Amino acid sequence: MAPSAIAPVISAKSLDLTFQTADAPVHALKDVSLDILPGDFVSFIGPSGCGKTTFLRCIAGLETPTGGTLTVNGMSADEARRARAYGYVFQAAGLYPWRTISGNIKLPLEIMGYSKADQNSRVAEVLELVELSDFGGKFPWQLSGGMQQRASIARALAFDADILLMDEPFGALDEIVRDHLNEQLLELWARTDKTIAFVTHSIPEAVYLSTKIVVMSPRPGRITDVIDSPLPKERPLDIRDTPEFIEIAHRVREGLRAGHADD
Amino acid sequence: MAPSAIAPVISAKSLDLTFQTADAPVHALKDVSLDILPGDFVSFIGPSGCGKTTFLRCIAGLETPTGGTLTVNGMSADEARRARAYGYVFQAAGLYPWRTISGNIKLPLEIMGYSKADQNSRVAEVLELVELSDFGGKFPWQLSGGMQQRASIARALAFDADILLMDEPFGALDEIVRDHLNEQLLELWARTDKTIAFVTHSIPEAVYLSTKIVVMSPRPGRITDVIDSPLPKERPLDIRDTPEFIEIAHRVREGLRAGHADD
Amino acid sequence: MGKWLPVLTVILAIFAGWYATVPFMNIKETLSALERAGAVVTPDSPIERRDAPSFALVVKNSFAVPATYAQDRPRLPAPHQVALDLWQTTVEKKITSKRSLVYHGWITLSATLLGFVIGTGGGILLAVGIVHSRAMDMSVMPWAIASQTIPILAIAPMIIVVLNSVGIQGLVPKAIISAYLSFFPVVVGMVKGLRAPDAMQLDLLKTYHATQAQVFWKLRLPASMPYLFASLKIGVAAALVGAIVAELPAGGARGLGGRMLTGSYYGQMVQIWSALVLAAVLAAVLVLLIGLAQRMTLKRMGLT
Amino acid sequence: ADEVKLQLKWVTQAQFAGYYVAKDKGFYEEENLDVDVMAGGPDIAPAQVLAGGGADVMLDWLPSALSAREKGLPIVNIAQPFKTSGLMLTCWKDTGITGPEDFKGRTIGVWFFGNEYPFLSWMSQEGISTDGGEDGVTVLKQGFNVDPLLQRQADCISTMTYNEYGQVLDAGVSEDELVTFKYEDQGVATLEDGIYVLEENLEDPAFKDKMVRFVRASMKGWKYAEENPDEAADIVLENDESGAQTEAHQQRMMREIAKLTAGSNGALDEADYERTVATLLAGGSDPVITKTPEGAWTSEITDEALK
Amino acid sequence: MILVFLALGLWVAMWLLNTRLANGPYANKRSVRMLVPAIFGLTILAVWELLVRGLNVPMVILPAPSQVAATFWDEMPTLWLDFQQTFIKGALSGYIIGCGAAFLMAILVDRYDFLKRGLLPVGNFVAALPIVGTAPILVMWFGFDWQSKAAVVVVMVFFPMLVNTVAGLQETTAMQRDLMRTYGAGYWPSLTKLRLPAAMPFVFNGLKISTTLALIGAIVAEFFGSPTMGMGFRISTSVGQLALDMVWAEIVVAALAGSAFYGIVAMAEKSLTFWHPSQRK
Ligand SMILES: Nc1ncnc2c1ncn2[C@@H]1O[C@H](COP(=O)(O)OP(=O)(O)OP(=O)(O)O)[C@@H](O)[C@H]1O
Ligand SMILES: Nc1ncnc2c1ncn2[C@@H]1O[C@H](COP(=O)(O)OP(=O)(O)OP(=O)(O)O)[C@@H](O)[C@H]1O
Ligand SMILES: Cc1ncc(C[n+]2csc(CCO)c2C)c(N)n1
Ligand SMILES: [Mg+2]
Ligand SMILES: [Mg+2]
Repeated sequence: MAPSAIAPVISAKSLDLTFQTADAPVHALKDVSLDILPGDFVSFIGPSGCGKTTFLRCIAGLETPTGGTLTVNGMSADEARRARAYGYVFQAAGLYPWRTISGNIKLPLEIMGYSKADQNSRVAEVLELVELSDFGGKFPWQLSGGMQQRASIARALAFDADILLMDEPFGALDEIVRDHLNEQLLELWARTDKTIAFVTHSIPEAVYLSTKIVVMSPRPGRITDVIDSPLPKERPLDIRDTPEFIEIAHRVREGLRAGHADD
Repeated sequence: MAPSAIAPVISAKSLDLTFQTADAPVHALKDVSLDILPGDFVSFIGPSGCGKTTFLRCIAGLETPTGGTLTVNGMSADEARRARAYGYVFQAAGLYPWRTISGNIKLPLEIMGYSKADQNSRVAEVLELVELSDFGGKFPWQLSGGMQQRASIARALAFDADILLMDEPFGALDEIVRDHLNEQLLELWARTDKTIAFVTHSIPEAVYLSTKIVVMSPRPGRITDVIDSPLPKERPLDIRDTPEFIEIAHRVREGLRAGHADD
Repeated sequence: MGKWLPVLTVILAIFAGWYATVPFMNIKETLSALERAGAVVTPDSPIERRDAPSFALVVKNSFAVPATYAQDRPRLPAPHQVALDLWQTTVEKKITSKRSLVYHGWITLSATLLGFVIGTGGGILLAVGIVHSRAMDMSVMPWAIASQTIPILAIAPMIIVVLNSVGIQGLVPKAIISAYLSFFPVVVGMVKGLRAPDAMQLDLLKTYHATQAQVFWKLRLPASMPYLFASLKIGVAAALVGAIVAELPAGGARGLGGRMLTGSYYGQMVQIWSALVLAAVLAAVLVLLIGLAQRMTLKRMGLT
Repeated sequence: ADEVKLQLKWVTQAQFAGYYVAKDKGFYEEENLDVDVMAGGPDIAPAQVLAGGGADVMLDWLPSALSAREKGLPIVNIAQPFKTSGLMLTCWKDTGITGPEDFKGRTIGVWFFGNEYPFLSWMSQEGISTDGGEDGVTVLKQGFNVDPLLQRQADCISTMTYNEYGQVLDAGVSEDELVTFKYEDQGVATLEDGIYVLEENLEDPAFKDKMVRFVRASMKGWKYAEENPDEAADIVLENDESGAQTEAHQQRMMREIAKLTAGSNGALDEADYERTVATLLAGGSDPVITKTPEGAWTSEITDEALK
Repeated sequence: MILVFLALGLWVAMWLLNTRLANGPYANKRSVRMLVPAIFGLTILAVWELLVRGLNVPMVILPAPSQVAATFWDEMPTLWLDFQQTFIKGALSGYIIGCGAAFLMAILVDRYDFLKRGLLPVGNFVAALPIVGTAPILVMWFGFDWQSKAAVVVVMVFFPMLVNTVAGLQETTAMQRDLMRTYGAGYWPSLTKLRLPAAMPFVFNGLKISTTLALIGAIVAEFFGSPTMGMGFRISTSVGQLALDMVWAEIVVAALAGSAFYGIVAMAEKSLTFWHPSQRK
């Protein structure tokens, strides 16, 4: 890699993905190019069905692009997946109902062969982080939707992956809890230097969290705007009332509206 | 009824509701008193599990309060239900998968015995309203989540009920679509003079839509604040940037935060 | 109390209906017997009686009704006759006696249990294969369905003869037939169960780069538990039927199937009914036990 | 001791008393034989068991054995302990049936599973169709018991003198309510319950010797049973695994069976054989066997055994 | 012996071919989806033929498929007669009566909770009655002809169908039911517009299970008494006559008829419950 610039963690070049369905093929991604640098917090925003999830899944090696190139940590996405390069938080919590919350968080640790003692200390640590320490022994259905979502975030944080892929992790939460978790996530990100790719529907959330906002538009899914945020890394909640914030939010909203106009 | 004031459409007095569960009883509503006047647009906001849905279900006669009195259109809630006094939009779309979109919207009309011709014209009309005219013949699973939610709104609008009960109808939608539907709903409300009870998690949405905002707090669910909105009935989207709007939103946020502090 | 009232009512209604039906079912033989004993019955020709409706016979010969409940070879035995026979063949006989239904029940039960173990084991293995191999999925499933359209009673003797000729005798042939009947519901249920995890649950493990074995043990198997138990319940009942069916041609005529056969052979309807009732009780107990295991397992898994 | 596996034609009952007695009384042991008597059942075809190697010897009726032989299964009768046929038709007298000519238009229960040949041959000799209708008889595949007669679903049913006929009487029917047609009396009797082995096995001298001893001991069993019917019935009861047989029933059966075996020393009577073959060949359009069988029986074993 | 090895070789080869096809690029084509099971079935037949010939299995134990096919062809009229007697008269009428009665009963049971709590446990009990015991009784009651076979079939299919339909009628979600309540809908509208459509996948489950049960029941009941025709009659008589080729020809008829019956019901299911997740894609 060129010694001049920092090597990107995730690098997509003219990515295409077409789903073959029974009737017409669906062009989920078309000519998507994007570099994500180490320590970036990138938000993806765009109308429903524009390919946000699909793009995240490509990075995770869960979907195979039909065109273009994609590298993750310098490897192919599939190799990166095998190397357990990332933690993934799905759009829904997706906890296994037959495991307790602790058991769910332990799942990846068991699979990756962590020692028993290590497993326990890590579970305790991440439970602390998402404020569920008292609930480790409970089963998922004994928790409210928001708590489940937090558990699923803890599950993705329990093992050491430099990359965190999060697909609308806070979609099901009410505004207050959401604000709180946003703060927490920012803090975690600042502390651990992870690279985060984050899908959301909420413009304020995207602006508040990200160093880079990617606006997408559908049919076929493509990137219509990439906005670099000038906000500082330190972000109190009331930064949302500053003119810079409102200015970026406005630009994002405009980008989104343009995408919708196609319909 | 007292001739002096306008008679409330919905009137709750010290409503209590306790669920008997296997272990401890759950106090979902405690001493809830509220009058909703004809033509009111009342939003309910509050943390998850505070009893918003439960209160709406009481009004709809789907849940029986364990204490207090509740009248709807001057009758008991159950009588009002039998008299088909309201349309209800559930938190999830809940379309019947074996019926097309048109078929689903026709369902209440069939049950209430509208004529075939009337059914068809009404279906066409509400499909137009929610911008799904091209999708009447599709089955629910062939539509995106947002479209399904719009169809379920159309279903509640298809027959003539003066009261509309809506439980987080726009929860699953992205911001742009949501804005659009908010505008439409306001327009419909202004045009038809319906009385609307509306549950939401979004502070801006509550403030933007309502004539009255009811803030609730959990364990047990009770009303902590009722805010009468001074905003005019005519509301362009950019009213959200006015100081009055921000002021009310702030008050709602404070009320909510107070509720959360109990946790 | 509230739980038992409806069941008791239905059982009572069944018994009432049963008692009410007995005279009509048994009237013809009863009248013939009474006539032989010297009674005057109308009409007095057996052939006329054969062609007369039972209802008319009962009405015209109402004096014969009590006798219909005490027939030696009834077309329909009265409940108390069955109960009495059950009492005599279970409680009053030593359980090692060949005349004890407990003895025969045990013979059948042992074949059932062995067959059930073989059948479920095979069924689960087949389901695992079907879920993991597309080739197996596509080729085996249609034939598994077709296999169930083969009348087992028709090939049971052949299976027994073939196994006999390679020196396998006794419990095993019966167990194999019983397994043949019980494997299918298990295959169908387990294929459904092992496929129950949704795409997202599978994707989650993919992000961990879990092995096939890990996916199986940590996801597919636990997710299939409710399905497994549902099919085990059907499977165990099928295994019992299989064991009974296998007893017909197995020779020796031991077991509940043997009782039904010999009962039929000597026209001992009461004996058939006793064996039937015991078989049903056995099935009910087995299903109950599986239900118990189900509740315990699911509870430990936090699934209830 | 040499092992011999014997496949019976039906479930354990006095019909097979000779073999159980021989085993119980140690007659087989005296001949240095270890005999495994395997009960049959409604769906066990003894010839099939024999062909599959599951048994060394089997009991069968000659018609079904000859038919199997024509189907390509080379089985040979080596002894014939039953001299007389016990097969008969039992009819209600009040149906007005007095002779075979009255069968037309009636419903008759018949055992199948290879036991139908005597009946079919008889009917074709009488020129009566078995396809139903006015001029023929309607045939029912009779189940295991005599209920079709008792319940008048059939006008006549097949019975054995030693078993089902007794059951009809046990049900309270008196003999003068019934008319019976013994195949023996009608001149269409066929040989029942003979001892059969696979032809190829007879080429082995050791096997042959075993069979000689087996037949000798079995006949000793039969003669003992004839003389001690009640003891024989008890022995049968002890060997009954179903626990469904009763003493009275087996004792009566033993007495009737004794009448059938009485005339035989084990050797097949060639005249009876020829009569059976003639009956079967005479079967009109669809005879049971199409050509005179060759080598379907041998006297070698009985000659040796009865020396 | 050569034939035996040939059989083993053929088995391996065909299995590899099938694995190829199933994992190949055209695996989702309709033709391939039909081809794979067909290859599997033909392989079984070929292996069977080779083994029977190679090991010299006597015809009276197991006939070769070629013999069965020949008999099938020669005995077509008899097979057809038996098929009509057993399948059309016995199985089909019993199936229609049994499933129909169970369906109506299920609606009653669903309506009256008392019945549900009383009848279902007792029903489970009755469902465990083995056909071996019920068939002789029903033959005695209903005579030797197809009526008794239909009765056996009714007894066999009634409870699987009842249990499935009842489960189906309860399959609606709380929200779907609440929706009906918001319309103030009474019993009948909510039955016809909600519960019956929602029950359809379960009803079809019951109908599918019942197809094989019906056929087996009708055939097996003939073992306990029958007129001189019918598939069960022919099978048991032919075993006694050592005509195993005829036995297998009847079994082939049973398998064909059973699979076709199942297939038709499955097709009806596909077209009527197209909306259910298990039928999509
Ligand atoms: N497995 C699939 N088969 C066919 N089409 C698919 C598949 N998965 C996704 N699609 C289509 O690809 C497009 C992009 O889907 P994707 O899930 O990436 O959208 P999204 O941006 O995540 O939307 P949302 O905000 O609703 O989650 C959609 O049109 C969708 O219908
Ligand atoms: N059927 C029930 N049985 C027992 N408890 C119930 C039941 N329904 C609701 N609850 C409890 O009542 C309380 C209020 O629930 P409700 O659904 O009204 O909350 P909500 O305000 O609508 O929450 P959300 O924003 O998550 O929809 C909760 O604690 C919930 O657990
Ligand atoms: C299904 C059936 N098949 C054949 C027979 C005939 N059978 C074989 S041995 C024997 C003598 C014993 O009574 C008889 C009659 C039967 N009874 N039932
Ligand atoms: Mg998505
Ligand atoms: Mg709610």
